[in-house]
Amino acid sequence: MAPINTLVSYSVQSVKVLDEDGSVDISLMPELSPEQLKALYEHMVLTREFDERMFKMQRQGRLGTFARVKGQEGAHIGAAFALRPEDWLVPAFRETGALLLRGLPMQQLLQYWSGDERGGAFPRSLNTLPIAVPVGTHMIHAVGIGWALRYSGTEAAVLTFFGEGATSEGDFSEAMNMAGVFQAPVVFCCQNNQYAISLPFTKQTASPTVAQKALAYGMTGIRVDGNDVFAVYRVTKEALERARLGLGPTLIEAFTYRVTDHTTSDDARRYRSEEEVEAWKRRDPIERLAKYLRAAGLLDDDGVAAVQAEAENRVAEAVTAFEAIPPISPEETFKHVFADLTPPLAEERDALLRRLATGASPGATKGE
Amino acid sequence: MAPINTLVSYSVQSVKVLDEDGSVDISLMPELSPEQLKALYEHMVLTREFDERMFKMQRQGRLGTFARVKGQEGAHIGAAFALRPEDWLVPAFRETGALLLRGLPMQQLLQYWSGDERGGAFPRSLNTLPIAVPVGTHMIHAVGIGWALRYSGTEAAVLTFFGEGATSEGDFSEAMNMAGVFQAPVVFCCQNNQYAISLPFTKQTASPTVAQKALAYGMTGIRVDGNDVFAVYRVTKEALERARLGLGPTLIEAFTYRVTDHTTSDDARRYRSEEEVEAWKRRDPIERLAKYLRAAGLLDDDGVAAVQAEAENRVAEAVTAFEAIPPISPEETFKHVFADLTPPLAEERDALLRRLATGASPGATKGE
Amino acid sequence: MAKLNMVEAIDQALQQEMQSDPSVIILGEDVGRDGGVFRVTDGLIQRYGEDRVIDTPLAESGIVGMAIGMAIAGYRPVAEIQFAGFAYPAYDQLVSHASRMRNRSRGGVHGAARVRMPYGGGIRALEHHSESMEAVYAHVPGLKVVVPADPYDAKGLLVAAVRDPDPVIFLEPARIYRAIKMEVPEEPYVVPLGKARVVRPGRDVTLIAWGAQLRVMREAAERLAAEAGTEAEIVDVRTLSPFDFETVVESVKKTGRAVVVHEAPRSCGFGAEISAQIMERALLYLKAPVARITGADTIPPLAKLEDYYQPDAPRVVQAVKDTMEF
Amino acid sequence: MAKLNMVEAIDQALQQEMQSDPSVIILGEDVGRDGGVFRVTDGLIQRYGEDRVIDTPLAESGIVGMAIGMAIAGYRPVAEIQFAGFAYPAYDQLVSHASRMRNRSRGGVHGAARVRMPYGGGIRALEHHSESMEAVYAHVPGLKVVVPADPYDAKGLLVAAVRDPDPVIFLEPARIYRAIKMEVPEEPYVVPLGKARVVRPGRDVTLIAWGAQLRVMREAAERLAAEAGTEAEIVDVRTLSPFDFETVVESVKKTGRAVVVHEAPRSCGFGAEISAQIMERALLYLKAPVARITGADTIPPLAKLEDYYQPDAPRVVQAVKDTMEF
Ligand SMILES: Cc1ncc(C[n+]2csc(CCOP(=O)(O)OP(=O)(O)O)c2C)c(N)n1
Ligand SMILES: Cc1ncc(C[n+]2csc(CCOP(=O)(O)OP(=O)(O)O)c2C)c(N)n1
Ligand SMILES: [Mg+2]
Ligand SMILES: [Mg+2]
Repeated sequence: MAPINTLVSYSVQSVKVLDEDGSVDISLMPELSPEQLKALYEHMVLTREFDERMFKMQRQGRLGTFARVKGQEGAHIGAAFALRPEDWLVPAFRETGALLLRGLPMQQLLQYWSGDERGGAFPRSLNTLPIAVPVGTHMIHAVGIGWALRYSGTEAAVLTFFGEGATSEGDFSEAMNMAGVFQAPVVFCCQNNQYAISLPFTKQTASPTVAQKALAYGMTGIRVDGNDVFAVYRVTKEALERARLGLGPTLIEAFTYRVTDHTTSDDARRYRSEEEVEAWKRRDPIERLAKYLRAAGLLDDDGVAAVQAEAENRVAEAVTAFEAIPPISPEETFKHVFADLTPPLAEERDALLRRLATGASPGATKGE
Repeated sequence: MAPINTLVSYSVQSVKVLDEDGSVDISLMPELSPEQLKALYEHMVLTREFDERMFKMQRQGRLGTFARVKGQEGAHIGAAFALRPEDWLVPAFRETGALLLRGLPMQQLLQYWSGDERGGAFPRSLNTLPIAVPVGTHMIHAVGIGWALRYSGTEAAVLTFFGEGATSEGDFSEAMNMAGVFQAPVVFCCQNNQYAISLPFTKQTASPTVAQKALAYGMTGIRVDGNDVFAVYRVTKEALERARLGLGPTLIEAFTYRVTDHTTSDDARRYRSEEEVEAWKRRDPIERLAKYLRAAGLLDDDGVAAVQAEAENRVAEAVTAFEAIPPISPEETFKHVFADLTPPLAEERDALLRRLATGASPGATKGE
Repeated sequence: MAKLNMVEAIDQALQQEMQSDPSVIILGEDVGRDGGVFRVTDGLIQRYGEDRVIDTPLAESGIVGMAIGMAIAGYRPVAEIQFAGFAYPAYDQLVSHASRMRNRSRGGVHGAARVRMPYGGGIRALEHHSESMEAVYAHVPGLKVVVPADPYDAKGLLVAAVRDPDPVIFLEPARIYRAIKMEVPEEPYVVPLGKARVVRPGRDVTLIAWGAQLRVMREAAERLAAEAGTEAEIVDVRTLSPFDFETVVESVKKTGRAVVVHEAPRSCGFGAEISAQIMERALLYLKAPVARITGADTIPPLAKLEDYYQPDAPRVVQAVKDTMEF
Repeated sequence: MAKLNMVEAIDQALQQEMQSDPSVIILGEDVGRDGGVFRVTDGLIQRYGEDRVIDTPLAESGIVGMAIGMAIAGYRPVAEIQFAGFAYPAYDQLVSHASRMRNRSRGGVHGAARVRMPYGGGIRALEHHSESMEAVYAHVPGLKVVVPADPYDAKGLLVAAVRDPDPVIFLEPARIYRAIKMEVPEEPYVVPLGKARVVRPGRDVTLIAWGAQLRVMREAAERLAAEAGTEAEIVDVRTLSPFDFETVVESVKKTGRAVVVHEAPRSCGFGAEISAQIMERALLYLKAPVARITGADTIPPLAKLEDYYQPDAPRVVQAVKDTMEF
């Protein structure tokens, strides 16, 4: 008789490859060619530049509310860099860099954030779902897609992103549990940026890590330094490979920080100190990668300037392309409610078109 | 630099006090007076007798569908035995023994399962919520009550029951997480009877235990042999004490087995073998306790017969009392929708009463 | 032709669609080994295996969410929610995703989960097992809502729903799962979504209903004919969304009177929509206000009082008489 | 008297109720330190501390469920859902528990969670931030549903809701959170639940609306008076459940014409219920069918097309003219 019996034991690991001074742990360094290394860097710079530009455009009233990714480039770009074209990406709303990496045209993202639904028409070939605004609700779609990949014998996996706040939603738990039960080829990547709007991670859950939440579902969980693009890439790549081989899902916690406001509607000074933000700015993922690249002889001052200039060019082109998009027509609202317009909807649409034909234009209420 | 770093380590324990042959581990045996021991036994026998009688009544058409508890008496009675009157009980639907232990009159439970809502009027003094049919949704109420106890400085705790199937519902996760964050004095007691209707535990979750689900919420989780009433009592008592002292919530997994059909509407032969059921019947919690009591000189053949006879008497009395309850009046439907009858509801009620006054009686559709 | 009840007709529809279309997948609680708590999916796992008839964990939001993911990946998932009263945890997935995925992606992907659930009262069940909340689905743009009233329609409408490219809430009136047996063609056939039907012609008043209430209507119509010589035309709505206002309005224009019947709570039930549309489209034809016979705005009562809540033939007959005398 | 906008009026109501009643507890996402994303709970945590103004984890079902538990334990929880579009995960707790706890326990305990949420469009927000799904609450027996249309009512109705013994869904039209400033008495006062009000008397037609649409109504009424000499009576419904049919019907009996306006999808919106009730209670007074001006049965569009979806004064004016000429 063994009255007190240890049934199972677990521990949660954290991984770091790239130090803040740019040096790496060789034993853990993932295989990356010089071209890949440069591509990573270029992409992170492009994403930051795009993010900055979007912010300016938002302040000018040319875009609506959106969520910046500054400081989180290491986390979501590092993870998405491990994707293959046949894999799927199921994003939340704070993965601009991952979306661009998948091949989404920048102007389309501008269009989306400007409040034009046509921006949501992500090319089907990208295997990338549209942005999901309701927190925590989309990861279960990744499980459904993962189930389908597995059932059809496709050697591909699904990567889904979400914040640490999302882990408090019931849907997170249901998705994790079902992924475990069905051994779905899904990699759950939590960008733990330590805030859900104003709520700090310590108040989001009594669990000291997000990674250990995997244990509730018989899944592997691991934490990586999210500002260490090599660690994130390495861990995600391995997890995706395991998934593709049918070895089941993984939860990755990329521990990072949101150095900007939550969205352009937020004012983070209401709930956290400048010092805290400044300390995290010093752990910038792009700077860290640049240090490594310089030490490896892959980057110098000219290179930095060239990459920056190229990023600015590409963003400028995208803005021009965005501005050339003709305005959306009111009929668009009716187009994709169903595959085919139903008779009641046709009636409603026709009524709108008749109103517009008489010259009526929608009038906001006076004094707004 | 510590590239791969163990952040946290956990293990899940299981506890057993009372062996299948009735011998106990003295070092773990909880303090229980002879009176308490006998009360435990009597209560388990009463519950079983009541369960059997309800089953017969259901088959006779005198009760509607209900969920039997046979074989699970050790789990939920052992846990509820650790409650104090000032504590709260938040049940699911498979805790008949716990409800009776709280002092709920048996005839009221019969009334409830017969389809008469007045049976839900659990005396307020019992600090016991009505039966919750939607799986997994009630544990969060325990957290709200627990929050209130803690906020008001009441030294009391909440015990909530649910099945292992319930742990797959998102609400379970939200409740556990919030209990952790608010350090609510709640003991989550999962009767893992290994089936959720037809789904075996192994397909409910990839987690090897329910207990380890606590780790996702920074909570303590522990498994006990649910057919070992001493172990369940001991662990629950300690958890309730910790909760009352403000030391936070606990998840207890009482590992047991549902030896009957899921409910009276179910046919368990469709999804599991007779052998499996028979094997578990041999681990009966009442038998096990009886062996211990006999060995301790607290019970003999006469005692067994007397306890059984007393249980039969009490159940018979309750059935008589139940049958004397006058039929429920149609007005009852309108009584407790809101604290006060609203004008629209008054109108609807009056229309019904007018119809009934003209002699109309509700007619089922022909041929049903 | 074989005589089938609704359970058998649905089972057959599912079996045949699975047979002809390998992308059809069943998922839900107890749908596999157990064949569903009402046995609606009986035998399917034996034929199509655990991968196509999936016993899921107990998580309604997860079931619908997974179905959405499957639909995105090109499958035709048919999810079962064990009872309509347990579908609310999945309401968010239905409203926020199933109904919108197509719109959000401008047709790139869609969330066409077909969600079957037994619904409605009259089965003497526990709390939450007698819900009739069709209106909270019918109000959601992007969802189709279908309610069959007999085995023939159940098969044909379900075949249509499985083949439909949009998410469908398929509400099966539990009360008549086994109450009606009728001839159901062996081969698969489609009863198109979005089309109501006149199930009994009549000149004096239009009775409008769906699901289990159709039986109540028929009984009421017979009584009315016998007792008062009133000939009621009965319209089975069949699809609440998209709603076939033409069939309904045409009938009311002919009869000039209408009684809508549903067991859902009265306020904001689908009967209100029908009543409003009749006024909008046919006010000048109306000889009396459109009457609604409905459940009360109360929690659906438990078994003992259920019959007082459910509409029944005498109530409908009385309502028609009042309408005739208006 | 101070001039307050709706955000300030609600904040004041909460502050005063917390002051006078220690059982009032605020909980929700970002309601504490951040003062709510719309600043509706600004300053409350500083006054009443973290225990009474609770920043919760990101879990709507949990928030409402916890509030139900608090209500059971004797507190008066006022939960905030950040946007109505994120309330669906809590729909199950609202339907299955908040609305039923009293009935289930025969009055022993109750689940009187007061749930505030900003709702409605017109704020150029992201997807899911412009929802007007009041009907899916109004259809649920046991829930009260309240929508204030100006700062004065917002304060008085919220005070009433906090003091009410039943669960209340309190929908705050985000569009007019800061658009209207008006004199609001400093001292607490109650605007009773379940009472509509006539905000503009008129003889020719009754305009019926709630929330942000009241402003649209006023503008339409002014234009109608100026352009056509048509005097519209405006009824602010204020409480959808329980619905004050008397005030509405009395007005329509006087005017003989009615236009109901809401931005929610048309099908099965609350306008249908109002329209149906007017017919049932006042058909013989009607000179024209009750018209509905509503949002379309589409996914609420993003910012660029929002104005085409929202009802506006020209649409209402046209509807009234059509009604007058019927
Ligand atoms: C279901 C739901 N509730 C609330 C919101 C409002 N909201 C948007 S983002 C956010 C915080 C998300 O935090 P986290 O998951 O950590 O992601 P992050 O924003 O930090 O990337 C909240 C509360 C929402 N979008 N969806
Ligand atoms: C939300 C919800 N979904 C489905 C059901 C139907 N149902 C009733 S009990 C049950 C299984 C519950 O399993 P478990 O939690 O293990 O408890 P047990 O019945 O084994 O005690 C199911 C699926 C329900 N009552 N509530
Ligand atoms: Mg975050
Ligand atoms: Mg179980």
